[in-house]
Amino acid sequence: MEEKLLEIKNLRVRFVTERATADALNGVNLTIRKGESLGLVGESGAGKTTTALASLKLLPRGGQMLDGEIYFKGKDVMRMSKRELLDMRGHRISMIFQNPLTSLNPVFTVGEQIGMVLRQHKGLNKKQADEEAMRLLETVGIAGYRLNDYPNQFSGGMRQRVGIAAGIACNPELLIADEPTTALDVTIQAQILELMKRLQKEYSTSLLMITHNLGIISELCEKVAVMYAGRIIEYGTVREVFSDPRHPYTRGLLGALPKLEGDRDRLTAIPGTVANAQHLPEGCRFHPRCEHCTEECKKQQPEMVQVKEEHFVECFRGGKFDG
Amino acid sequence: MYFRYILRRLGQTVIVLFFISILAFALIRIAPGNPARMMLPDTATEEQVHAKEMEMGLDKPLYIQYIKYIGGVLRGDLGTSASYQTSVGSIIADRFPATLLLTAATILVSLLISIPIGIIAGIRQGSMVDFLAMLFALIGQSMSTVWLAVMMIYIFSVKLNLLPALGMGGIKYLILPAITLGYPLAAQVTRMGRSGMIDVLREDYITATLAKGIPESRVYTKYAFKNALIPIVTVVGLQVGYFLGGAVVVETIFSWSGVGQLANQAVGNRDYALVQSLLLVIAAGFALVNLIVDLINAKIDPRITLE
Amino acid sequence: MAEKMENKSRKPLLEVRHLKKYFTIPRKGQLHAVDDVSFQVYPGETLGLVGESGCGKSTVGNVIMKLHKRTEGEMYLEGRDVFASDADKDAFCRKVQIIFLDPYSSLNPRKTIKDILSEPLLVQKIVKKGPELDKFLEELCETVGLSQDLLNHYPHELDGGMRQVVGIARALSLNPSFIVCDEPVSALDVSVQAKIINLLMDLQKERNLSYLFISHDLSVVRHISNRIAVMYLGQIVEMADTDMIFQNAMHPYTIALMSAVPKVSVDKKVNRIVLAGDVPSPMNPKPGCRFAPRCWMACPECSNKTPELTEMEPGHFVSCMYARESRERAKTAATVSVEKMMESQ
Amino acid sequence: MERKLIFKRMVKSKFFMTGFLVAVFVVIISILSPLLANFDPTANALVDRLKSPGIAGHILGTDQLGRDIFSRLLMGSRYSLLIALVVVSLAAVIGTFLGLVSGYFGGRTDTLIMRISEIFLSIPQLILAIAIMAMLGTSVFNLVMVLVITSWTQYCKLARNNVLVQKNMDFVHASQVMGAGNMHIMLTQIFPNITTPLLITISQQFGMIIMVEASLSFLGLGIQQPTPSWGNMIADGRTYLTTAPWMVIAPGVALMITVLAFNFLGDGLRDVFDPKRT
Repeated sequence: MEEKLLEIKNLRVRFVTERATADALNGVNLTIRKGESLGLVGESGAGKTTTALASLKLLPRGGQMLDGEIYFKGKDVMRMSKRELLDMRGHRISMIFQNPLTSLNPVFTVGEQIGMVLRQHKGLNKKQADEEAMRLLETVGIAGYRLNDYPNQFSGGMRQRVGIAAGIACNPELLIADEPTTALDVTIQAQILELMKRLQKEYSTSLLMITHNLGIISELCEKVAVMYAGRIIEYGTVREVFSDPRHPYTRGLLGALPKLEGDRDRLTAIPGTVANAQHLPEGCRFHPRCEHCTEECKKQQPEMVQVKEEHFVECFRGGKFDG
Repeated sequence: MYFRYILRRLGQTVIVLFFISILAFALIRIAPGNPARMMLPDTATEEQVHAKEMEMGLDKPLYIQYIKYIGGVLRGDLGTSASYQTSVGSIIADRFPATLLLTAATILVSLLISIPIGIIAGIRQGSMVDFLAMLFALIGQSMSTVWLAVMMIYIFSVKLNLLPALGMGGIKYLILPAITLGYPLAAQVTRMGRSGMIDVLREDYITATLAKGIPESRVYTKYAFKNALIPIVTVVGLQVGYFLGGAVVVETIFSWSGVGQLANQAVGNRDYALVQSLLLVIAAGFALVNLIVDLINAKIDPRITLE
Repeated sequence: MAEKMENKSRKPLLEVRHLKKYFTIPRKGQLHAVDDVSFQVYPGETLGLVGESGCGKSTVGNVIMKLHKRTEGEMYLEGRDVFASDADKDAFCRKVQIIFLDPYSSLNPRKTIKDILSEPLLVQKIVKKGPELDKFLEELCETVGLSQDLLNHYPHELDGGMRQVVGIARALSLNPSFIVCDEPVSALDVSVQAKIINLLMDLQKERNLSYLFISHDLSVVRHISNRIAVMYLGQIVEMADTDMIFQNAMHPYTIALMSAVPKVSVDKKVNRIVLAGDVPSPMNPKPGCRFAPRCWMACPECSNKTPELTEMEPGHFVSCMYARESRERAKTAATVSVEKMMESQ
Repeated sequence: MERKLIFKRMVKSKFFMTGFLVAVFVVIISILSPLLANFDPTANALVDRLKSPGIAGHILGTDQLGRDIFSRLLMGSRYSLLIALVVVSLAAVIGTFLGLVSGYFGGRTDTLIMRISEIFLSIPQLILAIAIMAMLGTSVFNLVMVLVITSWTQYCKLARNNVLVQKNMDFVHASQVMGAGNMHIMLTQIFPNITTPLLITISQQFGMIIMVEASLSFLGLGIQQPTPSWGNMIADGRTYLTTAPWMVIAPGVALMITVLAFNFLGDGLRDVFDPKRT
């Protein structure tokens, strides 16, 4: 087994707002090892982004960490000194955001936005940072002379490339990509995915890919973790999970997806609606929507069980359903 | 890009000035009574009135009258003041430096005070500092210039005898009028700085900057600050309108012999030629300030020139 | 699911001929959002309109709904000219309706669900306020599976899927025969999306509805459509029966688009054609094939000659001069290099 | 937004509650002023001139003509509030209507209305008001007209900006495709969605108009003597600042409290209805 890079233990996060209290994360356990690429998949509100932001100790206003531990290379993130924290952010772990239109500051040049990371973490001066930023732009397929252009002069796809360039600037050990292609068109998404595949090879960075798109996971990742209502409910290699999904939710998700090949059977929609973080059900959070629900499911939170060597599922029945 | 924007903005300013001149022109003509008589002292004889009518071309169509008027304005001929019996242009030119000194000094000082207060209040949203800053701003917004001016004199001149109440002179004379004039502006800027900062700090790109490991202090002072400056600059442009109006009251009360005091005197003396020209000059000054404000904003925010 | 239709023998419900919509952008020129688009939709059929953002697919829907004025072109509903000066506008409203992309902005936040659903009935004076209206709404709710308790709620109290059901109910309230579905599931999560797709397909069967299903999602379009039209920069580049287009795509853009979609498969091998650059804007387009600048099999000729939409096999229209070679050449087409990416800027 | 939440925020907002309660108080006082005033506000009594507060039943003293300041203050409040009410109502109706039309129809109508409002916005409000009042002469009618002319642009701009956002919302499109008329859409679909920002602006403009009216009256261009107004009372008192400061302090405090109340109210409303607040 490779060294553990990021380890999240029993993470619980609550958002308290005027309107309501929402339990975004309810005991997340997740480990990413060196060189691994892990896909974190789930529908909106499942807690994917919150998990990522919590790992960087960047929870938005109103977010409280109720419980749990986060370790980066064995160090407790919550107890890091200010310097260690700054060194982790952007240098050891970097993050690419979902919406390239809002995640770049419109009043600074792209050169500045890539350069700021280099100046902060690599101690480069302005000129060196510019040169390096230019090289990074070219790596992601943008002509270097556009260094002094502003984000608004780029299309969405190119802005996301800028985001990626800033993300890989310090050759981080872990790259967190939060739905990096969701806001983009299919052909542009393909460009970004190909770019990320190439960078994965060149930089040997570990990857945490957050997405709701199962196709992207199956292209980019080796491992996958499925999230529902603030918990990881299934975890394993992509091959295992996608070919033999065990959790009723994962099964539902795969069945609900219209396909590009094969027959066009009626989609199997998951009954009910996505669990509301403000009023989470007791016991297994999926039980109101599960067709295999038993009395036990309604009362108790199931534990993660191993079903195969690299396949875990959080279900009392271990994903064994007859008929 | 920026150059083209300057040109476009200059063009717009010229159009605005054109409309203002029409308004100033129309003002004399919509007023009840004979426009020519209005431009002259009350003592004017029938012959003088008749001569003035000819000079203004009142027997000709309106557009010819306007062309005559605007031609005069462009040549620097604003007419003759009825009460001062000299050219309006020279009277205004005499008074102008005093107003420039007062307004420039006031704007500068109130910005230097209010921008930091607003920004800090925005960063510390919900704290005591924020509450006090908001209170400062709301009271400032609600201070009638008239009342504030008289109160300033009452407290600092009459009661405490610290500062001179009336007239012009050294910096001592500047303090009371400047505070009176500057407080409402500072109040608005404080509010805008606060809400601007709050909005900016909610943006994704700020989270992204923090995720890059940039220290919070630098994120606030360098990155978020520039974004927050945009609404601040805009509000300064808008507030200068109220500000110039306030100058009339403040200059009158503090006997500051600037353009504002002149305007009040002109109204009192029924010196319509002077009123008309003052309207034109003050509005032109306002247009100029707005031009400068927009050019500054375009320098801060590249989106303005790119679109 | 989608049985093949014998289109030839039937009359189209809606026919669009040479539709053009240009927007004049000050200081920049003409934006050719829709540039000569023609198609027919038959009773009970779904025509999928697929393409990337800016290709004009939503504009087509908006022009059909008369939310935009057409620049040129004709449109016939049941053989009658819709744009004719004596056309019955109310009759058109009752026959043709639309479901919108965003279930949040499509429902007025200040109105209750009941207000929202009764508005079309009251505007069209189909029923008056009172018990008659209540009965009407009751039936409507039943049709789409909406709990009647929700009638007195406000939109913000409903989740995205439920709101979209309200949007569908509103479109159905006038009992139309043709519905433009403008990306109705794009803003929804997968599990909810499936529910809405199933609902749309069930309603179609029950009421013999025709859909123009606009979407950027190939797999959704494939699932729901009988026929598919692929749009690029304001034009239809390929149109055919769903199975035909998925098995035998001929336009190089369609081929690239299909290969671009990440597939859920255990097999990691992807033979993908990556298009360089971004979708250009349809501002003052140059003559020649619009796809040529990004095309992986473009020849110099392509930028001079404008290809026509031609029938390559029965019911399969393609607008490419090299359509017959495209599949063969796709097998050897390489992924674009970084250098080419930069050139294309 | 949820009604419950709005109510909760209203009660919790210090600014809103203070503003609301004080504003209601001021309005009630001014309505009841004929009953509360213990002297004729315009009657001269030179024997009683410049009496300090509390003497001979003059709660707030008398002015240079021996008129009772408390009574004048109350009557002045009627003028200030009534003028502000009329001006704000007229300007809000005219401005909002023009803004709605301008934003909804766009094109030439929009250009025309926007050009006109730009001219008015390009001249400082008080300066324009002074110029017009000087030309037309002083009367309450002229005063109201001038204040409307110089303030309708606020509502016009606000309504137009909001309409531009609203009219591209799909619920407006939905009304259009079901054959609803433009008036129906403007009034029943769009207007209800702009009432909140309108309410905030109205409440802030209320304070603003009271201040502008005071400034004009102070300069002798607003309410004319002997009719009392807070502005001309301050103007009167200015010369007696050293001997009879109450002449200025009483109307000044009244003015400040009233304006402050409406600004608090407006600001509180903004806070209460802030959609971005979590």
